[in-house]
Amino acid sequence: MVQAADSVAVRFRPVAAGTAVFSELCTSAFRWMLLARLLDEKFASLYRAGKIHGGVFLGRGQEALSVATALALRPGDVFAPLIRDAAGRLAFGDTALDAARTYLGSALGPMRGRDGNVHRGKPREGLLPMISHLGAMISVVNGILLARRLKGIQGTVGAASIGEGATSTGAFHEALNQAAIEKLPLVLVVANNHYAYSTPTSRQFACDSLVDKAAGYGVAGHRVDGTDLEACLKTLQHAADQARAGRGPQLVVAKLLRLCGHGEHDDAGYIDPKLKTSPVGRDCLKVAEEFLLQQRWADAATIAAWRKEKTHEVEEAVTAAQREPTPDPYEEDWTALSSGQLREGNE
Amino acid sequence: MVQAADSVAVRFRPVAAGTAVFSELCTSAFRWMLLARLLDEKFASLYRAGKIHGGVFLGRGQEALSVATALALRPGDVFAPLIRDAAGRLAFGDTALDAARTYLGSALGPMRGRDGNVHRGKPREGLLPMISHLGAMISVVNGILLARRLKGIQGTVGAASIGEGATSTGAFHEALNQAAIEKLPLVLVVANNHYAYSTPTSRQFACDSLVDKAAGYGVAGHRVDGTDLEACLKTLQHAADQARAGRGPQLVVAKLLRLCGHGEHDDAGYIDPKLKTSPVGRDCLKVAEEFLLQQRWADAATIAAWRKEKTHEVEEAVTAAQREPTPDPYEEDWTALSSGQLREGNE
Amino acid sequence: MSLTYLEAIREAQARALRDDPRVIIYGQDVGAFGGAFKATKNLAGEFPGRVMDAPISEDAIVGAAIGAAIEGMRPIVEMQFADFSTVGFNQIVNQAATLFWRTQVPCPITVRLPFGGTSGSGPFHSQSLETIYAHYPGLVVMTPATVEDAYSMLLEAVAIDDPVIFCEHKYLYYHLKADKLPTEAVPTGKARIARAGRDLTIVAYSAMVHEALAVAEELKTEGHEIEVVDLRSVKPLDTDTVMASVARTGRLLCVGESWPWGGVTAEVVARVATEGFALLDAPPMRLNAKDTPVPYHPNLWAAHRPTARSIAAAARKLLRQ
Amino acid sequence: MSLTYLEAIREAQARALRDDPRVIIYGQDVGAFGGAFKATKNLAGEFPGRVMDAPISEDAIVGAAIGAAIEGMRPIVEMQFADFSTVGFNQIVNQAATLFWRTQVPCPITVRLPFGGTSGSGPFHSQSLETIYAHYPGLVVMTPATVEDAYSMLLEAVAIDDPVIFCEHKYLYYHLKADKLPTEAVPTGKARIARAGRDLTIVAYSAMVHEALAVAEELKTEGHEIEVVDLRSVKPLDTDTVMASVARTGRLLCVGESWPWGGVTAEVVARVATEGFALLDAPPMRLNAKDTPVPYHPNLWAAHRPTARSIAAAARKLLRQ
Ligand SMILES: Cc1ncc(C[n+]2csc(CCOP(=O)(O)OP(=O)(O)O)c2C)c(N)n1
Ligand SMILES: Cc1ncc(C[n+]2csc(CCOP(=O)(O)OP(=O)(O)O)c2C)c(N)n1
Ligand SMILES: [Mg+2]
Ligand SMILES: [Mg+2]
Repeated sequence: MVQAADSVAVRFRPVAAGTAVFSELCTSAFRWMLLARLLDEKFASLYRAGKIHGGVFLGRGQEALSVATALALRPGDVFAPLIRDAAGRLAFGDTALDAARTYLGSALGPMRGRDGNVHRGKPREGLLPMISHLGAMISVVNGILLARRLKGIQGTVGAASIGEGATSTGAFHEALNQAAIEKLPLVLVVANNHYAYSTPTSRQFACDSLVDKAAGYGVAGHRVDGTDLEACLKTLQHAADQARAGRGPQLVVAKLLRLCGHGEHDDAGYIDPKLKTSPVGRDCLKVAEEFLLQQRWADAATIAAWRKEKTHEVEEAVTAAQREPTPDPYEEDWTALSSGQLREGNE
Repeated sequence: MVQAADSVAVRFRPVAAGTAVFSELCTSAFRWMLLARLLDEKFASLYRAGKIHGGVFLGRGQEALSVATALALRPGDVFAPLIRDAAGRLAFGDTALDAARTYLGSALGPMRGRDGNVHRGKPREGLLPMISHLGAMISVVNGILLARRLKGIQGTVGAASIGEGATSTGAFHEALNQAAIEKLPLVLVVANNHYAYSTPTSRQFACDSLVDKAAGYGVAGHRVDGTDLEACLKTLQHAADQARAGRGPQLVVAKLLRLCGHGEHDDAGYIDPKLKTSPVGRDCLKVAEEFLLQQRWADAATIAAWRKEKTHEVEEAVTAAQREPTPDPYEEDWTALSSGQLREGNE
Repeated sequence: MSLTYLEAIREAQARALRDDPRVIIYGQDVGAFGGAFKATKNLAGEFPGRVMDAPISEDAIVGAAIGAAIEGMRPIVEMQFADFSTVGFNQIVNQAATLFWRTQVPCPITVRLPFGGTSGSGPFHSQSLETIYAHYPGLVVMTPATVEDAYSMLLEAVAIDDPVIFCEHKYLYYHLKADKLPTEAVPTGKARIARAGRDLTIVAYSAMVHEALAVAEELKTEGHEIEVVDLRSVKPLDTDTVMASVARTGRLLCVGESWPWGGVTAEVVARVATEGFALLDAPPMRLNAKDTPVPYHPNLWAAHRPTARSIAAAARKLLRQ
Repeated sequence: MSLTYLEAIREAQARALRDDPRVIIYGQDVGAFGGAFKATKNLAGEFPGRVMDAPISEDAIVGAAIGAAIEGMRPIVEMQFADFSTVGFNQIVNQAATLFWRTQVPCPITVRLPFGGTSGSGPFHSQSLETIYAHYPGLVVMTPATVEDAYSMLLEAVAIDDPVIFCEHKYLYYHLKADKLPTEAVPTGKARIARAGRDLTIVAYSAMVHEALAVAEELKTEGHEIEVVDLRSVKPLDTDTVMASVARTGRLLCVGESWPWGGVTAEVVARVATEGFALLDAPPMRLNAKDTPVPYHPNLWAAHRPTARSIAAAARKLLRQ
């Protein structure tokens, strides 16, 4: 067993524990979804108003799956979100303020104006900052899990999100295979939203279901209706439990639809209207709301109050971020190296 | 349908047709195997004598699978062999002379001393010259098959060889998925010889059998005993027929053992002795010889005569190659570009 | 009629598809959608079966293009952003670039790289990668700076028997316009005097040509005649034209948008210093982006890459020497 | 006791594993087998669980190393040959190299690249890739030329908080020997005067240092005092030491084994030309490999890369100017 000199893996904010009563988990999940949706909508409106530099990428329609992934995790776990993971990020411990700071380029945000939109993260706190190259984060999660094992830390789970399009990358394949060989507690969540940008699944893969891939890697496979919060919470919880119990990587494949463009510049005119009216086209937030009402875990007034509260939270975050300083090129430390003595002045 | 200006795909030497009587196919296959084995042994002895620059990589123990792959192909088909494919290359139309020229660096060989050992090929004749990066040849085969389809050429099959270790590459994954999406007539032959250099399969993959991967790509899977020529011929013929009939990519997984080092510099001390004495450790050449004898398709005298004939062929090829000029740096055209007008003199 | 740099790229592809049945296009979202930047708009409809959507598999995309080229086709690959070509890198530099040298069979593929910085795009959608491709033998690396060159050089890229890395600058996509498409062009491998002058040579390529031209205009008011050389392709690099210009002006400033270590500016300055030392009346100068990833925020981005302002400052300094 | 360059690399890893529990090694065949070149011989046995065989997955190998580094480890990755790092390229240049800049969390990984030409190895087992890595911000690129540096710089590479590309030359593996391991070393980023002289500076790195030293020895008999600067690391590049040497000699010849376009020689010559123009008594010169893949045949290989012979010819020419 290896003892690392500095132990770094302390989660910065606890999420709802996996042991919570299911009703509480559901309502908590719903509230994160609501916050994510409202935050996304705010970014979209800022984008339309020309207030955001660069693109805006939303998780509309994917909040249930995303939040379920994060809520299956515990303090100390690791999460590598992707572009549609507004809800999961928040539930994992990211803040609306840091989201707003990153989109608005605040010098006080975690990326300090260096990186934008969905590329934020705090690696030391288990929240990995995605690079854009699809598939590239999964092996990084593997490395953290491997290191934990070497350090004798037990019970960590690492989750990584990916779209169905990214299953075509070599990086996805190498990483899932690596996790399988090492029997790592990786939960790899594939959101099959039927499109990769404009590309339909028929141009992306030829297997019946992406879950058919699991056997080829020797990992467990799970499928879930990504529009159904209840199903997502249960499936992800189960997958995380299995991983935590030492049963190796878990491949979770969810079916759903992105209810927005690839980015806010895209009207998504290519989406098959039939899909929109089919069950995968349901809005998971509405489905979750109806479920809560039906279960009587919340009434309409409560939900309205939550909405108001979250709207307020979003407004506050954005207002605060907008008041913050933007980065100053003259103050900027123009180096990519951490070792001061190795910096060159060359331009 | 696209008409390409220059049609290039003419095979340079016909192989035994798929329709031959099976006994003829078997004896023909055996003779290629014998030639390959003797040629390999000659290279090994030249290597030990210090007559070869660089490494020597043999196909010992893998001749049955390799030759079966090539013999399932027809004139006009495409073959991307790898390092263990001495037998398949020869059966496909490569010559012992070109093999010797490449190993010995003759200026008259297909690689003109620029590339060596197993890296030879003649792309215009359907024999692809491997680059070393594992997995990289498969998508090139796909591209040829795609182009054939665009040109309206029907009935082409493309075969690519790969070791079990190379199934861990992103290139393998992307290419097999691409072939599946395009439903290309690709026969992808995985020689699971239980080691990638020194690395055992337990450090390479975690699925039960590599054939389990087929479903995850939506392609047909076949398994075969790679030490059994009869089984190899039948399985590969079947796979090629299926591909040719438009049933998409065929993944063939063979079990066998490499009966030599990774290269001739390697004593393969890491190979589990139990594997050597197990059925996968059988020498396919001996198995094939016994099969021929038992079927009475050849008698011992005939086989001895073949051996003599092939030994002679090998000696002639090597002697000829050794007499040929080596490349002359002063005559060498030091450019990597084909467009004369774009060459720079810069050094 | 007025055409943007982006539209010229679309038109060149339309013409290549029309004129040559061997041409195909392969890349993510290039089909019915017309590409992330609409560089292949309507082409899938106009040329059925020849403009194909690819999976997110850059390695296999390039590999398949190479195979198709071996089979006599003329594939154009669109990378969604130049930055993503790093996952198709191996096939480009080790398979495409070595094929002719190894086998005498040419590999006429064109890899289109939408590259370069735009405000707000950040470290993974802004990279300038001409340097890493130009370093490898066997590749032609084009960096058109004008609408006309975007059009005619892309046609040349498709016609050339060697693999071409076609670096098309995203900043120029909408910023540049021309009245009509050219009917003839300077051959590939030849640089262009974008503006004649006698006091100082600024060597640039792609988007930086326009910054350099703005500087020339500005410094004219200060009484200086700046010559601007547009390299057009960085490999081959037209040393002759650069040298002839430096022979006229005696002063060299080379500007590139990529990172400072070992890029085009190093190569140009090194060539002039080694082969044209006596032509120089003052030390040559170079200006590159800063040695960090490309920042997202406009404030930082504007300071990261060379601009007319920083180029003018360098030019003034050099003119004083 | 006598140690080869290769053994020094093995010893440095053994010591790093011994001294620092955070160090792990990951790569193909590095475990029980001890690596393709035996650079990790016996280490898996001596440090159970910390020297791990990897699948043939260069992308995931580097990715996992980055993850382990985030978690506080100090991973050493062995690429079986530098040439294969092109399939792990993206993780190196876009994930490892950007991590600190983006997040302030350092990424202390060491990627060992057995690189450079040896006779008979051919285009895919001979490449010199320092240029493509040095071009990217966020990486340190080491190129040790001696047994002592192979040892001490590898230890430094592991200790440094930034990702290090450790280019270890396969030709030097067995050709170089030293009596003992060093107990101290010049800091990273500092070049070394490998031989003092006053007539001409040859700047080189890695295997080319020894060709340059042979030339210095040879030209001594002709009455010339050649100074040889060993860069040690090409990024950071110690311009100060180079400049000081050129100030002494007035003449610069820079030699590299990689391809001619935009490599170390371009960067060194460009820096000297721009910052030390007045120091030069003659035009600087550069010598690189030829602009083709590395040929397999010894006849061609010997003509492809610079050798003492071609360097001596260049040096004589320069001394006459
Ligand atoms: C390696 C790589 N190639 C291309 C891209 C450009 N790109 C960004 S998102 C995207 C589509 C992703 O589709 P999918 O994985 O299904 O995720 P979704 O957007 O549907 O959530 C593409 C092609 C990229 N980011 N990385
Ligand atoms: C991408 C890549 N990484 C590493 C290597 C080095 N290498 C050459 S052969 C080999 C082992 C191959 O094993 P396998 O695929 O099982 O084929 P086998 O040698 O057993 O026939 C390795 C690791 C390589 N050629 N390409
Ligand atoms: Mg998708
Ligand atoms: Mg194997």
